[in-house]
Amino acid sequence: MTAYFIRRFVLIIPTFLGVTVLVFAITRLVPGGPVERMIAQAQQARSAAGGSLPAAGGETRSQPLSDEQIQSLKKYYGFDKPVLVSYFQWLGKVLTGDLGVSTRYYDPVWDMIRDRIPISLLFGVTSLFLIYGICIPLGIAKAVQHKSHFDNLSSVLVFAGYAVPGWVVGILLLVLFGSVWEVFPLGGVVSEDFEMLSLAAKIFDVLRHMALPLIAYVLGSFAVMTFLMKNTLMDSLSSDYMRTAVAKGLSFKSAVFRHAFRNSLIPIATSFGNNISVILSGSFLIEKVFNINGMGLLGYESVVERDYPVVLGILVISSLLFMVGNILSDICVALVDPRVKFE
Amino acid sequence: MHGVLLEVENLRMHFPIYGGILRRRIGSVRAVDGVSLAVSGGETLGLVGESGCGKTTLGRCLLKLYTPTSGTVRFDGQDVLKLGKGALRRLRRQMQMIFQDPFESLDARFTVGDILQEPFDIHAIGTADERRQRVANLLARVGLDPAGMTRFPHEFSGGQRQRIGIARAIALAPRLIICDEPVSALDVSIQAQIINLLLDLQKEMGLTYVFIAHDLSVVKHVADRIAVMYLGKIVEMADAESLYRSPCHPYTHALIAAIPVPDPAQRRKRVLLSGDVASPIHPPDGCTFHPRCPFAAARCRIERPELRPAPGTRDGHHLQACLRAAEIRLPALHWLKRQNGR
Amino acid sequence: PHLPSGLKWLSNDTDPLYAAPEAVKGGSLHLALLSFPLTFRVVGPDSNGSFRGAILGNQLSLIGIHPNTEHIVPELATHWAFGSDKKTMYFKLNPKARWSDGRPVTAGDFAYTLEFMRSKKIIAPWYNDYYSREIERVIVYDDRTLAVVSTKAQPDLYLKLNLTPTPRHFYGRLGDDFVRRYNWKIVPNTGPYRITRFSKGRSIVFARKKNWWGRNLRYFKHRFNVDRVIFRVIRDLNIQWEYFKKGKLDVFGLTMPKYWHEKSKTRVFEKGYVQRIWFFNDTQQPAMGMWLNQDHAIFADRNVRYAFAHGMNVGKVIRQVLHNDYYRLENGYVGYGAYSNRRIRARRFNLQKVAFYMHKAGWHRGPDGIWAKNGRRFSVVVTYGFAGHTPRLVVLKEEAKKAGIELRLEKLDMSAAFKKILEKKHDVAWMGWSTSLRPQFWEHFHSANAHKPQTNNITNTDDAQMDRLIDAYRNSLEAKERIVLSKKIQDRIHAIGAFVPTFMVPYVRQAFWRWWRLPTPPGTRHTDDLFAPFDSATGGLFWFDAARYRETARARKKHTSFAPATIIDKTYRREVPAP
Amino acid sequence: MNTTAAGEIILDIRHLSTVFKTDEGRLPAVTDVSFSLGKGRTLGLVGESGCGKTVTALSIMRLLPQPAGQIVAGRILFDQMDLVRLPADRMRRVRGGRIAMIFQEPMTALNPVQPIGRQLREMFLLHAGGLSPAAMRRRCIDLLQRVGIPEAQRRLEDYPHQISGGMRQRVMIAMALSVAPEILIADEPTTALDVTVQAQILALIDDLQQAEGMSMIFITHDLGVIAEICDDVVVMYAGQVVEMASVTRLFRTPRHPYTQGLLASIPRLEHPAKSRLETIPGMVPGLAEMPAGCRFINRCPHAFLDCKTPPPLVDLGDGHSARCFLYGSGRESGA
Amino acid sequence: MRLSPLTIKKIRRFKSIKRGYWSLIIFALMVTLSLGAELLVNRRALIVHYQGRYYFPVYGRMLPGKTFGLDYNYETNYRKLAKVFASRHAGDWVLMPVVPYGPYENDLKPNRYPPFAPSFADRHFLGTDTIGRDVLARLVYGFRIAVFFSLALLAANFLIGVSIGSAMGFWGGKFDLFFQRIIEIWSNVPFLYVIIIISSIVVPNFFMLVVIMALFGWISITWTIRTMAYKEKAREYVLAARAMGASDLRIIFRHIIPNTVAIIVTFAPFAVSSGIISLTSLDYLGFGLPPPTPSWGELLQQGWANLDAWWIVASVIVAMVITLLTVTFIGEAVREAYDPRMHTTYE
Ligand SMILES: Nc1ncnc2c1ncn2[C@@H]1O[C@H](COP(=O)(O)OP(=O)(O)OP(=O)(O)O)[C@@H](O)[C@H]1O
Ligand SMILES: Nc1ncnc2c1ncn2[C@@H]1O[C@H](COP(=O)(O)OP(=O)(O)OP(=O)(O)O)[C@@H](O)[C@H]1O
Ligand SMILES: [Mg+2]
Ligand SMILES: [Mg+2]
Repeated sequence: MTAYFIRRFVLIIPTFLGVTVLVFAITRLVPGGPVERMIAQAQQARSAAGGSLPAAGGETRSQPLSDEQIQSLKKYYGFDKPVLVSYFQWLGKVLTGDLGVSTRYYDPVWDMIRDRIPISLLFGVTSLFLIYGICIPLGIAKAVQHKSHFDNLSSVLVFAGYAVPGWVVGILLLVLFGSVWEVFPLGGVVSEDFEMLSLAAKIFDVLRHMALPLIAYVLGSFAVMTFLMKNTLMDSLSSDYMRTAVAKGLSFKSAVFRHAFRNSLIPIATSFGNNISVILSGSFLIEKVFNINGMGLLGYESVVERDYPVVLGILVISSLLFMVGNILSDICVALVDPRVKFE
Repeated sequence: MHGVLLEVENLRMHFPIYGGILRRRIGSVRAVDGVSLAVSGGETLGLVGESGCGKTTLGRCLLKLYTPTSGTVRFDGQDVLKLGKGALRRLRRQMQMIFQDPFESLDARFTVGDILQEPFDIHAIGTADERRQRVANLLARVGLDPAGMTRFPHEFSGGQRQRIGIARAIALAPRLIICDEPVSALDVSIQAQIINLLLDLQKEMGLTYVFIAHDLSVVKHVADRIAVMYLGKIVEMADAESLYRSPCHPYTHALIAAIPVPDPAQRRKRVLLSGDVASPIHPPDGCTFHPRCPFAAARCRIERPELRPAPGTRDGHHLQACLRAAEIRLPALHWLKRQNGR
Repeated sequence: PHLPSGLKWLSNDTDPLYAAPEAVKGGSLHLALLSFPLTFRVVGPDSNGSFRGAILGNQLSLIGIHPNTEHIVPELATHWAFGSDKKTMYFKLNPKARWSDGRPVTAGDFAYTLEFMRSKKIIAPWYNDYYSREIERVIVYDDRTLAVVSTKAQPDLYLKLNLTPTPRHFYGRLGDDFVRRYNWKIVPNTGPYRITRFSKGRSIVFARKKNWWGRNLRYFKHRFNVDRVIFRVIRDLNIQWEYFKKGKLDVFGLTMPKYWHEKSKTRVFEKGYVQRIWFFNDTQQPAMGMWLNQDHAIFADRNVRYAFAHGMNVGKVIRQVLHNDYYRLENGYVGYGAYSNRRIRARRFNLQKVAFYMHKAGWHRGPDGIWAKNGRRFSVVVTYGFAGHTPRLVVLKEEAKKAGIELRLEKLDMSAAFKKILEKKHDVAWMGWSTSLRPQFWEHFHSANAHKPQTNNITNTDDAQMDRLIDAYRNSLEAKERIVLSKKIQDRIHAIGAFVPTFMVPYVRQAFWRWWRLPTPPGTRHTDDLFAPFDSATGGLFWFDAARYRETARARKKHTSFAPATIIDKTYRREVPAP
Repeated sequence: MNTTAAGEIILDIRHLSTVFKTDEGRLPAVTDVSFSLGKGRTLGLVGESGCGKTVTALSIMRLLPQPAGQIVAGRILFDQMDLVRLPADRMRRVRGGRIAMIFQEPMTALNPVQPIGRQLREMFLLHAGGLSPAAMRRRCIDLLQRVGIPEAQRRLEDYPHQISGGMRQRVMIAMALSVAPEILIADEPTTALDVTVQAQILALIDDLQQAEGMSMIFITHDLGVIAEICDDVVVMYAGQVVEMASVTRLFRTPRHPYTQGLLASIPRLEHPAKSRLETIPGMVPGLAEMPAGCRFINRCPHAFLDCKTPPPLVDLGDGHSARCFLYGSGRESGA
Repeated sequence: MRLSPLTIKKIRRFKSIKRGYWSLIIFALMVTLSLGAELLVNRRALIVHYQGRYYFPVYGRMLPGKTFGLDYNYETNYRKLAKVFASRHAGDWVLMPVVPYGPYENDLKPNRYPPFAPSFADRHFLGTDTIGRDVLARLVYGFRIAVFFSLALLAANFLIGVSIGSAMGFWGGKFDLFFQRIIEIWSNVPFLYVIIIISSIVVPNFFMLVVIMALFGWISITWTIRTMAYKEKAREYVLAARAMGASDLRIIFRHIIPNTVAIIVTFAPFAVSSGIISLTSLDYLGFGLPPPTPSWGELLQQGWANLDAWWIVASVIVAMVITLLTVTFIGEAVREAYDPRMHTTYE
């Protein structure tokens, strides 16, 4: 089993290389990188509505850049070498822990990512708590009362939440609660005057800001988790060992909690490892709607703005997390379920 | 009886076990570990043994559904294992199989007609009309209403489904059928019907059977000769009658002794084996049966027994693989008492 | 070096003032940014964002341009003189001028600007090039006196030679890490505000300098009144609007008809807490329109180009989508004062004319109603890069169908669109060029820039007569002659018909909370943002009225209201023909 | 049914009917089953697969899977209580403590994620309150040793998947016997096991029952097993009891055509090889399409017109009765 | 071939789940109606009766105004034509569809500016968007595109998934290992990023978008099919087929794929809904189908930017909720029908 996990960890390497080579190549082959952006900048017009007084210096955008200048720009951004060469240069830096520098903010990529981690973590962890905290009891209740009115009604609700994408729900919530009724703030994570608040007020402030986006985040996950819990518990309930337990003289309720419940947590435990990467990556659509500076938004913006070092940096982190998360899942399963043997 | 139809020599099927960091082969399941036997045309060879001893694996190796690790299988003089794809497929018209599980072995998505027609489709036999006609005949042959052609397997009971399985096996008029526990999933009353059917078919079509089972009374009933397997090896092989009458190997003896006798007057104290069948991954050294053998001696732990003629026999009609066969005296079997008592 | 003798030193303390003498200091102005700036640098990669204006607004240059008279006014220099070679200008610096770190501004800082801008380390090839090609050198006579020399004799010399100082003491020797190192550095400046606090991705705070050296200069008096300017990042315009309505932002642009006409019909306006202003200016209009690629066979024929222009129902877009409050751009060079050719009228939507020109070109209407000739249909791709323009194009597209022209819209990412257009791979480019104080023709219409990628002649205009006119315009130093040529060139552009002008917006509309006050008139001829806090020419005219603030706060609490107010100021409005 | 030869009756089942509500409708899995278990005796319940043996046992234990399985009629008398109507909490004390059950599938009847020691200990927690942990552990080890598990101490920590099928069944037996129940219901405890292991288990059960003096209901479809360990036999067919008698009588003089057919169709070692076996033609009707009269009618060699009406259980004396019109004609018996 | 009774049983079970059954009916109705959308929502008239002749302009060539004696050469404005006919009293008439607007058509009015609120008089039942296009028309055509997009995507994904998945499961070994790696790598590629990058440099058309999305969508289905195939392969009926001499291909195509395809049914509704969501999200972000393609994402974007024109947001959100909810309920019911859970409790 140890060998299995070691092998899994070793296998991260080729996958990681594969993924990064692929994305690296895409970023290289697709136009619109920093060099193109510089060229465009050198000539950009203000095409949005409204005119403007020309800058006092009276500079005009006239001649575009010469080839030589473009070459030197390419050199500056490291685009002058063949893809593979610069890939290995990049990889070499990544291996020493250097994710490079954003081509737009000129900040170290790692710093930018690190800045976002607390927020993503805050949302990720709370939504995780919410999801598990609600789905497990709900799943149990639904399994035990299968096909009751309660079960049907909660299914409809949970599936309704699943059907409509979170960001659309987010928009709706923001419109209703933020704009029309003004019960919740219009996004962001804290108020402007956050620094001046007392601790209790600070906590309250953060909670108020988190309420709507959290709903948008978790609504879609309820269905999957609840049904995972419900279905596995139902399988456990109909299994022979439950009958054995009741035959021993346990009441049904205690049999559920002492025998069925723990078995049913296994698939839930499996999902736990996976969630590690989900926690951090968030959902950029929701973050965009609620103006939350999380990892999702960072990723999205850097893609839209072609800030490839950041894109690759996020990719490095998220794919590593994803793969490690998968392995952790397996370890979780192995820990919880004595039957599982990985070979 | 005709000459030897099927000849197996030193057949081994080791399923590899991979492990370690590089997923190298770290061991193997010795499901079949050096089996040699021969089946003559028209006879029935019974194959018994406890769960996991390699019966099914052996059966599948005979048809090259598994590719054995080593050894030869000769069918009617041809080396089955060396045949190319095309030749193998042609050969399979002559060798068929009936499976243990009548639920599992029929594709639930096909109608019975389609299932039975498949052999003809595969081997491109006859026109569409002819094929349908043949299917109807087959159904009638195994005692089912040909109208059932358009129905689906799960609309039939277990016994009926097993009949369908048999019909499929005889569709191409094979010479050899390997029956892998064809009746173990069935109730006693149905079991008898199927056994009768198999016996009838054998008589009419001159079939040769390799009949795998764990119910010794069934095997005894259908087989001419019986091979007893233990952990991938044959420990005893003899004519049915002489095997049951005078088993030489302690394991065979225990197996026979363990058969519950449907007669309350015959209650007796049984000879019990201790422990369970060992794992084929790490078979015990020496005689693989020694940990459970009440007669095991020191050398049983070291020496590997070979299959050889039983004490007092010569011609190879009764082979056994107990090192101490000549020394030990196995208790008398209760059924013999009863039989003698009649 | 010695100053040449006989210099005629000039200054200007007679032009009219445009700030309000009753303005008082105080208050904070809350503004929103759609995205956090990528850098605080003003040169080098990504320095060209919209926030650059805020930083540049606090970097004064030698002289300013009076926004109403367009005369030269003092900034860092108190006096200036023109050299006889028509290439040199001499300046005397204001001895009070100080950097924000307290160091005096010296002539050396201007010399350093040249050194700085020419340095390869700043990764700004365009600037490297410009400051080498256009400016020859800076001569330092003493700490307070300098001359700037252009590479060639030029009309409107002062526009080019008006340098901004760069603090040598701050930068010192530039290294290879310039871009990174100075990305978020707050560089000492000479203007009224400086950045005091920022939090990346969230906000930037500018504070007014105490005892700013320039506070008593004639044209700066009573300006730059607020104590703090707080920029907050709110990524969505709609959310900004919500913030504004809650009073968390002070100003909101209402130029877009939707906001002016509909969105502002809300409580805060109706109760008079928020006021609206529609202020007409008279400044250069970007050449916004459709640029037809003459290298593509379909537009090689002038008749087809004319027909295309007549097939674009710009008027309908203005009248029925843009609430009739955009204006038809008649030609690419509107708002350049005497340099603009006012006689030109853009071609109006006219189905008869379309038919006339198309028949003339030998085309026929196909079965689907689209013009066709020799098996090819009049179907062209319109390439553009700004999603906000889709509605306009969609209406044009539907209307063009009536004229038998099929437009296929191709919305690309901004830089991808630009790349495609510069590579001249477009049929029709939908874009506008930015403006400068004088019209620029060579880049856009001279054959030297046609038929090759990466030049701005995106219509591939290749016309001998045009080349002659442009060359003459470029070589002339005489303003009068240049004006005549400029008009001729514009006529020629119209005759070629490869540019279909569309819209212009000669005004600014804004909403603001009523405690903000503006002078009368509220802005200048060149004002494009009445609440621009920094710009040395037009910025910082408004002020915070504390009494009104308290009054409004009370009213909001008690839900009482004031008379709603919408100010429409037409001081600088020019009459324009119907779209 | 009347008392059997040997004295006191400990469990008396009267007219038990159990149905399953399924998609296909109400399936009468057990119809009008009556029999009684004498104290200290072993009652064998035989019949083909699906004839209702397990359902009968589960009905006794009130362990029918809930919304689907319902006892619709009958009484189950045990110690002056009617188990059918006993409140759930009192029933709980009967289960495990006084009536214990061993299930068909040793593979799945144990909780796969708990060590077997813990599952054993639960019995003591439930039925022998007040034992110290150490005492409980000792008793667990003791139990395991009694059912013949070597190195019992070490095995306590093992999980079910780590031990063989035979061992698992032994653990189940240990569990059932831990608090000395009055009745043990063994539902085909050896069907899933190998012949040699089956022999071990049967011997074990037999020994234990002798030692403890328990009464036992032993369910199987293997007549050989019945013959080996039972005192009385109840033969079921399609949800009904078709015949019951003491084991010797049943094997010597089976009366119901089904029992007769069943006994005849078993291949016996003493049969000559390859002889045709006796068979019962046809097959068991599905629960949904039960014939209105005798349920064996479609397979019975003696079927006659009367069989179109439901036959009564006819008492043939000496505790032997059969549900067949061939014997007697009245409808008097059965109740 | 007749339906297997197992299938019939599943269908019966499905029907018994009311929520899913009705959802299926509603959804099927919506799809069918959207197929004939031209007859319900169109700027072109259904029938024109002019000078004794009948015209059916809905399908077919554009009819210029001259056809009906009007003075223009471009496509007839049938709404106006109806008015003209009515005022002439010459016995000519025009029959318009229920919603007499096309999805691209700007219905602009002098001195009033879009978006226009819902109006029965104008037959803008859900109002217009910011450039005067009928919201209902755009919803309907947008729905049609989204649904067929999802179906095309589904087909593409299943085609790839089934072929690769069954091959992996069936042949196993090196082939399987190789593809496992590929899949692992591929599933780590942030596909949304890639799609955004691609679609910002080229304007993707319908099929390109399907291809791009399919490039990343095949993975989960491939995994499932692989596992299924792997299991099926070891089943005895496959061995039986092989024992009869069936070739590998025959086994894959006759046995394994038909057996795995069954699970496609349980996947399909969820795949459809995720297809719709993906397209809407991409359109919302501006990386989907090019304007002026009618699209829900674009409407949502507009609605979001014009919250006071509540009918836009409200219409799209309601339409989305109804569609996705029905699809999800269908999916839920199909799952339930295929895999009914045994519900067991004890007293
Ligand atoms: N494909 C396989 N891969 C690895 N091991 C296998 C495989 N098939 C069978 N085995 C192992 O080989 C051994 C023999 O199995 P086989 O199925 O032949 O036994 P059997 O005698 O038929 O048992 P049963 O009576 O339970 O059917 C068992 O230990 C089994 O686990
Ligand atoms: N949970 C259930 N739901 C529906 N029907 C059931 C259920 N359990 C049992 N049955 C039905 O009740 C009948 C009797 O089943 P039971 O399990 O008692 O048979 P059995 O005699 O124990 O058979 P076996 O020898 O196979 O164990 C069968 O027809 C079965 O289909
Ligand atoms: Mg087997
Ligand atoms: Mg049972």
